[in-house]
Amino acid sequence: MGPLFPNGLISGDWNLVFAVLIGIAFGFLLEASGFSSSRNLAGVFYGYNFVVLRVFFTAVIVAMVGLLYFNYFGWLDLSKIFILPTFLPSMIVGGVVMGIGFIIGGFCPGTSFTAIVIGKLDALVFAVGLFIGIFFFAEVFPYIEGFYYKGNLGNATLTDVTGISAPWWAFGFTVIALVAFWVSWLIEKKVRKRIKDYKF
Amino acid sequence: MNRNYFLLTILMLILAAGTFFLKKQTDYKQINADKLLWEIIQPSRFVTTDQVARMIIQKDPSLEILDVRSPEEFAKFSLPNAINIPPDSLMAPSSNDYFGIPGIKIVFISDDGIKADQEWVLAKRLGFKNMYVMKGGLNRWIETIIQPKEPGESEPYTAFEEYEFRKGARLYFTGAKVEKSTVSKKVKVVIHRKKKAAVAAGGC
Amino acid sequence: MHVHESNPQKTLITIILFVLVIVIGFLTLHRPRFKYKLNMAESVQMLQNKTNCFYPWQLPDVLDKTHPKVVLIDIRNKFVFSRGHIPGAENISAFDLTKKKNIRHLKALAGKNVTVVLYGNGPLQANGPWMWFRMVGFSNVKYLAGGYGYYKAHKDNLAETKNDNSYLTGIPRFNYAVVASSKNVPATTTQKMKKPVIVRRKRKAAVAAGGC
Amino acid sequence: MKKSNLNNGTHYINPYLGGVLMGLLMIVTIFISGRELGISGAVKDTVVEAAHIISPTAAKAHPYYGQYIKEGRSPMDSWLVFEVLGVFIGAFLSGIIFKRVRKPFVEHGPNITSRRRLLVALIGGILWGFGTRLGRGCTSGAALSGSSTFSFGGVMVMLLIFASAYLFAWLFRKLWT
Repeated sequence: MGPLFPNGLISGDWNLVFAVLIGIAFGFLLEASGFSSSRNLAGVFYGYNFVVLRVFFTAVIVAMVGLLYFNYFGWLDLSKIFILPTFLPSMIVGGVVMGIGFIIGGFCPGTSFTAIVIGKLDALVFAVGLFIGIFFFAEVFPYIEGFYYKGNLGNATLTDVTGISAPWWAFGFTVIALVAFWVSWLIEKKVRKRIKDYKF
Repeated sequence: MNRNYFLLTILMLILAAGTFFLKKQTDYKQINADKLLWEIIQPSRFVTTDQVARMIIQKDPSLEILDVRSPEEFAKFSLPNAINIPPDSLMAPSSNDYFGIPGIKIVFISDDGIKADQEWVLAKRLGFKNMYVMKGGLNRWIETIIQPKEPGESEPYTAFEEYEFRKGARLYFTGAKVEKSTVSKKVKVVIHRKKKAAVAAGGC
Repeated sequence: MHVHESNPQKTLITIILFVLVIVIGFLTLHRPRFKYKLNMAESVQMLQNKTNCFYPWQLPDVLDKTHPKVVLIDIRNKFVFSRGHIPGAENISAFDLTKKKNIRHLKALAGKNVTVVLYGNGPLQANGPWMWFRMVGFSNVKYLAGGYGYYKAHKDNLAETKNDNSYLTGIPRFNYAVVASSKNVPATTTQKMKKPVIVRRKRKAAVAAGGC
Repeated sequence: MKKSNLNNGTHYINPYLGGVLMGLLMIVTIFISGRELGISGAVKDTVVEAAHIISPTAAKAHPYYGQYIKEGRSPMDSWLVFEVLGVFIGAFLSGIIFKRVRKPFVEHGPNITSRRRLLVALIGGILWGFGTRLGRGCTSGAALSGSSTFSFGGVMVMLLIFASAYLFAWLFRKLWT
């Protein structure tokens, strides 16, 4: 049955309508979970607020497990969905740069947008920086083009690269995430005693 | 510490462990065997040479002819804009681009329709839609379109109409009196490659 | 108060709903009656096999009942069947092939190592069902080359058709490129076109390349 | 119960509820569109559009912009742009419901000034903009959606973002604590 759009069950226009609706739900969830505050987000790296870890990993494990079931039921054809391509060197550098950006800026692109609409100026400045960053990237692109396309593994899945089947990955992620949830609780309890201006 | 968190943890673990019991998917996505037979016995999956000729003449943009003969034979003669996909290359990823394009009718042709029919069944098994088989294949194409027989006196009026059409079609396809380039010369092949965007587009 | 000390009721409800959806998925999971025994590559391979078909010249043995290990099955509908069929053939219309009763019958025949020969009107009709049976694991199923039409035309001299090739498939009967070129087609559409048609039959040697 | 999730005086939903719903939302997204959530792609589309408006010929010839400009179709006419539009609406709805929409203000850690916060936010934004293009996506597009669909690159980017942020966290601790 699914995915509906690649299978031609809904038109491109409806796909865009659903894009808006999905975006609304996504924005709502991000904001309601507390991702609109850079202090909440940065908290994960200083141990006083693990909301990012909780939301993020819960979402990943639910989606991973759900996709496997849906694929099995024939509701969703996993071979037809978009798999993020892998370009080893550029993605490694990209990940590191994004990590530094995260700890300095306190937002990631999606969360900054949710923070803008509730009136945070730092998020607005962050978003401006985002545009500048991409513009800057495009300007230097001719010089790093070779690097950008290097190490292309194609739309590689974890199974393609490691040979370990998807259920193992889903189960592994679930166990790691659940352990992380419990451990983060203990860390939070300790660290929060030291922080005063921030209400939990 | 709330007890419900233990419950959630256990539920999630069970759900994740449950994925181990899902049977492995085959390499190719295939339709159910029951459904395949049902599709096979539909007579509507056959088209006649006249229908194909009419679509080619009208330059029907939704028509895509897939020739399943060997590349050598294909090089010698083919219908206008036909694409060559022998059975063994059916499952090559490159051929898959031709299938499953919305709004495109695929017509399989071979020498006599049998090979085309077999490839139709294989492609159908892979779940592709909008596919037809030209009944009688190229042999009947020659018999009906290129060398049509005049109907006898006693035959119904429609037979004569058909004959008239075939005579016209013959001129069109052999280029006897119309422009030179139709069949013998390589016609510019319009390839409807599936837009990859539909499936693979994405990324942040 | 920490989030782990509050009651995650809504989360629990959502997860339980999710589990319910999965349970519904399991309940509604359609279990197909037939499973492919040949994968795609094997199916393509199978088509190359020369012994896939049953030749008309093999028919007399069957008709004489000297060859009891062959059962003919007419897959045309009842009406057409009643108007004429190969003697001794059973009639299972293509639409009824997968009925439980018929599958049981076919399975029994497969168990007894009986060759089942499907035939339809022309060569094309039985081709699809035959392929399907092969793919779901009935390796004893063949199809009659040429179909009923060929049998009817050569009813009286079946044994002699061994040297005929007109029931073989996958053979170009014309040299397309030559026949379809403008030279060999009368330019005018007058009565002149009644001149004898040059049918370039391929040589016997080349014919052997065609499948059954 | 009401007090439980109070954070800086406002009420957030249980993070696990948010996570489960977000996971289900991703499944729904994949079910409908066959693709995943993402944010930075939309920003890129906007930048491409801007470049295209400013100088169509130069943008088309540009090795990076050029690959996203197609005849007769605006780069902004993309799934992600519409999705991001929805993100704004959704976040605003949530902000209203939970009474978090305020007059513009700057949120910052206790040990830095607003101006400093704005400066580091800008630098962070630039780093993100650059990083997302190299990493083929941001936290939502590459890390969250990528890992959910078992993409090798997605998991790699996710781990690297968190690893490098933890690595540099000590250096920038003044900003946040």
